[in-house]
Amino acid sequence: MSPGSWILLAVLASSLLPGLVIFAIAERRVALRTGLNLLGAVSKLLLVGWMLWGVAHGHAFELRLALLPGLDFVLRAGPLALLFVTLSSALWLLTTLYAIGYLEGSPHRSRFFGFFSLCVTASVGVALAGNLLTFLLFYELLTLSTYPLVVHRGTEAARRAGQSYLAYTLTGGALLLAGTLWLYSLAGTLEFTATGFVHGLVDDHRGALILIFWLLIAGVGVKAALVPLHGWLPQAMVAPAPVSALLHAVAVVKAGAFGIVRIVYEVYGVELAADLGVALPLAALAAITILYGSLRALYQDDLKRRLAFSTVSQVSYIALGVAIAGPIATIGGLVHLVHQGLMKITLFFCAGNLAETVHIHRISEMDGVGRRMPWTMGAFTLAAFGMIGLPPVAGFVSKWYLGLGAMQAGQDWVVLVLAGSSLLNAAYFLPILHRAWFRAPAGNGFAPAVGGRETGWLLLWPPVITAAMSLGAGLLAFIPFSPLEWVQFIARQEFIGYD
Amino acid sequence: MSPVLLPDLPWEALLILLPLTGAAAGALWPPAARAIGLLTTAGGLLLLAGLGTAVADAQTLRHAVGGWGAPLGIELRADALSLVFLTATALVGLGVAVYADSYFERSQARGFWPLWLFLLGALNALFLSADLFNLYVTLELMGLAAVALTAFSGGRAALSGAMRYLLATLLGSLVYLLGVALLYHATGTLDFSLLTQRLEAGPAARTALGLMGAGLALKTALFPFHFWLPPAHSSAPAPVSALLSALVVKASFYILVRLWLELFAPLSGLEGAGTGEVLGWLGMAAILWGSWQALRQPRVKLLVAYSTVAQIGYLFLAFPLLTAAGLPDPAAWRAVLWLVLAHALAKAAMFLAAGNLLRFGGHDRIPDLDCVAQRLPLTVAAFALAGISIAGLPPTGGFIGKWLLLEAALLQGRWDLVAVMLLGGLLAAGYVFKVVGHFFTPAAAGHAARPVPAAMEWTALTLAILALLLGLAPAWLLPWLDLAVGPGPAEAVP
Amino acid sequence: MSLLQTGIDALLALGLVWLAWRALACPDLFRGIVLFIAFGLLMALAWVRLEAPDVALAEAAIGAGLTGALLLAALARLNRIAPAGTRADTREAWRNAPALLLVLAGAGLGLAVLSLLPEPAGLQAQVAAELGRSGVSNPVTAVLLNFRGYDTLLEVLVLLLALLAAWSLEAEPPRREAAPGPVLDLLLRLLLPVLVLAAAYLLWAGAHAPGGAFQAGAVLGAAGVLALLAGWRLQPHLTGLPLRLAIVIGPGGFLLVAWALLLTGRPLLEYPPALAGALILLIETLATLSIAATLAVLFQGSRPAAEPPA
Amino acid sequence: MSAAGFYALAGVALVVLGLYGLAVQAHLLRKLLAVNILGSGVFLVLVGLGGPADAGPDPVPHAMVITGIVVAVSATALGLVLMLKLTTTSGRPTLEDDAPREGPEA
Repeated sequence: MSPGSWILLAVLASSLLPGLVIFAIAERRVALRTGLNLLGAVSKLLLVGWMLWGVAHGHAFELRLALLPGLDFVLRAGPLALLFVTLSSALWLLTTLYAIGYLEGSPHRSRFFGFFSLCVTASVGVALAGNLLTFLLFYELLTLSTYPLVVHRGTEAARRAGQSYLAYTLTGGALLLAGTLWLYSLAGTLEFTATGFVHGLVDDHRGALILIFWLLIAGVGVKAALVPLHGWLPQAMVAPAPVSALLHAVAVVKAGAFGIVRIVYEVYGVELAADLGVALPLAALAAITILYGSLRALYQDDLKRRLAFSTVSQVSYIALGVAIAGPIATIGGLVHLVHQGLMKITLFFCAGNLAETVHIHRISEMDGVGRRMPWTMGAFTLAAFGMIGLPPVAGFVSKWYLGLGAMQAGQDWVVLVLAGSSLLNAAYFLPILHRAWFRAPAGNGFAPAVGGRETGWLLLWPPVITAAMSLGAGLLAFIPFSPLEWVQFIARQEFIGYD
Repeated sequence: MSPVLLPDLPWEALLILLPLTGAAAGALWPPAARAIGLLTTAGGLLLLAGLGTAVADAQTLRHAVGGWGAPLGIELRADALSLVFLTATALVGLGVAVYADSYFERSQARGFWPLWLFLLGALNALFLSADLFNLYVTLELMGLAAVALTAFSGGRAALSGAMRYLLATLLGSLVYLLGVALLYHATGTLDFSLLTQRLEAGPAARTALGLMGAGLALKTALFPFHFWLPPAHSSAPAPVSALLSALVVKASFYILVRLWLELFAPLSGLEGAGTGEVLGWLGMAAILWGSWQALRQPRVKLLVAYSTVAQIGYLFLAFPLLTAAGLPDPAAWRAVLWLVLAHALAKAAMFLAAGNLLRFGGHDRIPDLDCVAQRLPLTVAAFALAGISIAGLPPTGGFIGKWLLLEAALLQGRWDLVAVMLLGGLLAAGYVFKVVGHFFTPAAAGHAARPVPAAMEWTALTLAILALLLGLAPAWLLPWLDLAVGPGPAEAVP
Repeated sequence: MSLLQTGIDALLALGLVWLAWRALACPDLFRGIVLFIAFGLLMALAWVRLEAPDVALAEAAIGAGLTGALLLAALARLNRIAPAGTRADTREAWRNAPALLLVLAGAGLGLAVLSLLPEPAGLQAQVAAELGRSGVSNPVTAVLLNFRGYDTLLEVLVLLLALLAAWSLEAEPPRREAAPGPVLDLLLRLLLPVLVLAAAYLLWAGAHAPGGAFQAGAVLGAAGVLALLAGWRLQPHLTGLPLRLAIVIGPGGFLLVAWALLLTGRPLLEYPPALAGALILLIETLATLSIAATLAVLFQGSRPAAEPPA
Repeated sequence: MSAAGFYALAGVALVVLGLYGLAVQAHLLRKLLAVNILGSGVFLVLVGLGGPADAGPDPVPHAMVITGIVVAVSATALGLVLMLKLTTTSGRPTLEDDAPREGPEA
């Protein structure tokens, strides 16, 4: 165990231990539970901050425990891992606050927050995994710890959504397992390295490598909701709003997208992926997903379903950026991992607020809601602009780099996809904004605000903060430690010679 | 551990004598049966620790019963392989004993303890025996104890299941004995080691091993000989179901493994490939058929019982995996032993959890489980954790076992085995989560609920957690298994 | 070997198969059981022909005698529970499918047996060499109680287990049969001492001649069965601990001997040569008692009436 | 063929008969008879194969058969008790052939 490796365990423990303790806490001990939650979330953020500082200054954090003969359990904090860890940890804190407000007075909160913490532990593990086996362990753990949250409401619809979630993700897990084992039997190692570890096999096992690539991509593609593996995501909308935030922004979908990044860059390496001829089909698949998701979103009246299909579309930007395989596009894809998280979590928080405060679930019921809930709808509007890609919100930065990168790599068609997608984004977001701000409320109007506030503080602040962060990530994209700067730092590692 | 801490005692003999003496004492004086039962079961764990230390020093211990030695006398043998099965027996046995203490009413408990101690003694004796006929006697002792325990609750389903079980187990033992008869007359010995030296290929040896294999496969409930298992395992009282699924089917499997590794494979070399292939196909069929049936069951205990049919299939997937020299592949067998341990712990936990559900709601119909996630959280956690291990999902013992077996199959290019294992894992996840899903939902009709004693919840959970911890400790445990499956495992990496 | 002897053996072998076939195939269950008992007696003859007198005694007493008694008693009870169930010639649906398969398997088995016949291996020499140290001169008893005494320990435990299992099921409430006539009673009073003497002789003789604990226990058990048939019952004060003691003392004594030997630092069940004969006799005596008690109680089919509810 | 050979072969025949009876007879008493006959067949093979040889009969199989006979009577006794109890609860001395049905555990 190298010095400093304890911090990797501490980062995991900061959510794992509170989670396990919370299971045992009686339902009514709200203060204790809340305290534990916040203690865990804040200490995780502090630990992550420390690691960010260390990694930026050239330190390496690695933890290695013997698991199987020749295969270790490896945690490693590199720049790429920290990108995802930071996103998850920061959003976890906000989501926890939001969930405390959202679930106030509802039953089974100990169970909820327990699994919530496990989920975050698993997604941080996914980020920190130093080899494919460790990745697989946490990836499956993520599936299992999310399931109780999806079925949390205990309704028949929730049960079915849970069934469908597991059917998709566990099948994906099995494919990932098959690919991992096959790769291991060929390569004898599963260790992520900056330029991939399978170069040596390309002469003898070209066909196998291609097949393994698709097995692995199918495995992580389920969580990343690549078409046609996306079916579980819209169904999972029956879960409470904080869970949706978790699925779409903090953990699950992101873990899938992050897996694609790991596989393309650190298992195969971008050059080999291009050489094997798998990068272009992946890019095409991502492009199809982008357009398909947007098209489907267009026809959803249920707000959360529309947002879900929007996620299907937006997450594939990451895959697209990665698959284009040029440094600039990579920056666009990776930075979108963060940007999409910030913007989508804002949207889901707002949707939750609408449902919780004025009982609106459908877009057709949203007429005039902007006046009743100006802050909420303000945040929503900002995030929607970001999704469409309007400057100066963060989404613009992602799309700019994606487009630029695609042209640099000679893939001009991507620009068309981006443009089409932006149009579609506008087509399904702008009508919502129009209804909310410019139409009069139907019938008797909305339930009146209590105490002069549009909703509880714990429900209001998280979306406002994440909206502000989305804006900040766009406006201040070039200051140190901004997502964009950090991603460029990563790109310098993944692409030798990129500066 | 140093030998200073543990004196040099005849651990093998004590492991056998202690529970059997306890059984006789319990029969003689029923009011003391409970105390004797609990103490004896717990004492077994200590004796096992002693035996483990001794085996760690000497690798293989032999104990000539009566002082005669083979071939005239019977020999006991303790090595890493027997230790794996003995460990599963001791751990599961202790958990089930504590559970049973709360499960049975006082009047029933007096009958239970001697029968359980007979079963425990028979299992220990079986895992320590190196003599083919002695194995027959231990098989019968174990079988009759298991049948008696199955019928114990006395319901119609239990009686019918027990009767079917009795006939199957008697048939299996007798067919095994017929094989023993042939082997004895072919070689003039019943001792495993001597047989290894003396047995020569020929129609008699082949027939004998075929008969023994068939008899044991019947007792292990290998597809298509599994017909007796679901009725018996699903209708027995929960602690008994746990014992039957976790341990009793493993006992006959243990003998099969011994026969295969020590007699059959060395004897026939590559010729054995055909037999191994057949067993592998049956194993695959068991996985698919058992899982599919489990998925269709309307009741928790039946579902868990069919899951056992499927899980037994995994144990047979090592038979077709041979090294280049035509010998059994140590890497595959290591994986199978791992699965034996993981399945014993997880399946026991599942049956105990199912027993809690049954006690709580008075039924175990899956769609009518009523919000038990809220009411019996420990039981639900036990069932889910154990189920995750059964489905081979990380981070559990079941996952490690499946990984090792998949790895062995892949290195030999056996894609059929790989595909069936992956599919079986998915089906297993399907039937486990079919139950788990209903833990959260309210039932259509409310009904009375009986309290479940804490000991029953905690024993189930403890066993499930042990199955989980098994997934975190492979580096520590694998050397033992390597010792059990013979000369160094095939290098995992080419 | 003379032609006559060969003829007898062939006839006996055929007779066995024919009786077994009839026992399984005849429509009436009662006849089936009677034929099975006849089959057991013929088996005993076969054992004699195979120079296995110890087995012949065990077969006659246990295999044919007591098993037959158990079967008949069960049939009688079955008649009371489900009168229709005893005559029906019930068969599984797939009656003829496995026949051909079985014949083929049997043929294969027969070939394997034939391949071994010319020069079967055995342990005669080793047994003969060590017989002097075994404490008895009957080689079968030496094997049963000394060379493979461990098997026998487990075997008496199996018998105890069967009884405990039967008790745990409480087949039916004990029931007063009509008292049999005085003739049977008188007959029993005459026969009982003879049977007890016979058992004692078999037990004693086992050391050097055919006989031993199982045969003796079976004969004594048969005496118990006759007593039960004659309507004799244990005094209520004897049905509790005393009866349990009688049942457990065989395996229990065997186990105690095993513990005692272990405590002296010997391997499991290694008798000191000087004490071997005495220990074997002790074990056999206790086993005889328990076997007799167990078989008689199993015949009665339920826990003796006065047993306090456990 | 020696006399012992007849018995060994008769043993094989008894095994086959026992198997057949166990398979096709539905009545449990019959099934128990079949198991006993199967056992007797196995015992005959065990001793018959040893046969009277020059060195005299081999006592080890004899001891094994005596053990086997005692085990058989124990198993038969348990089987009969089970059969009676089952008949008391179900009214029929047979096993239901259909798959186990839904129903509460007693």
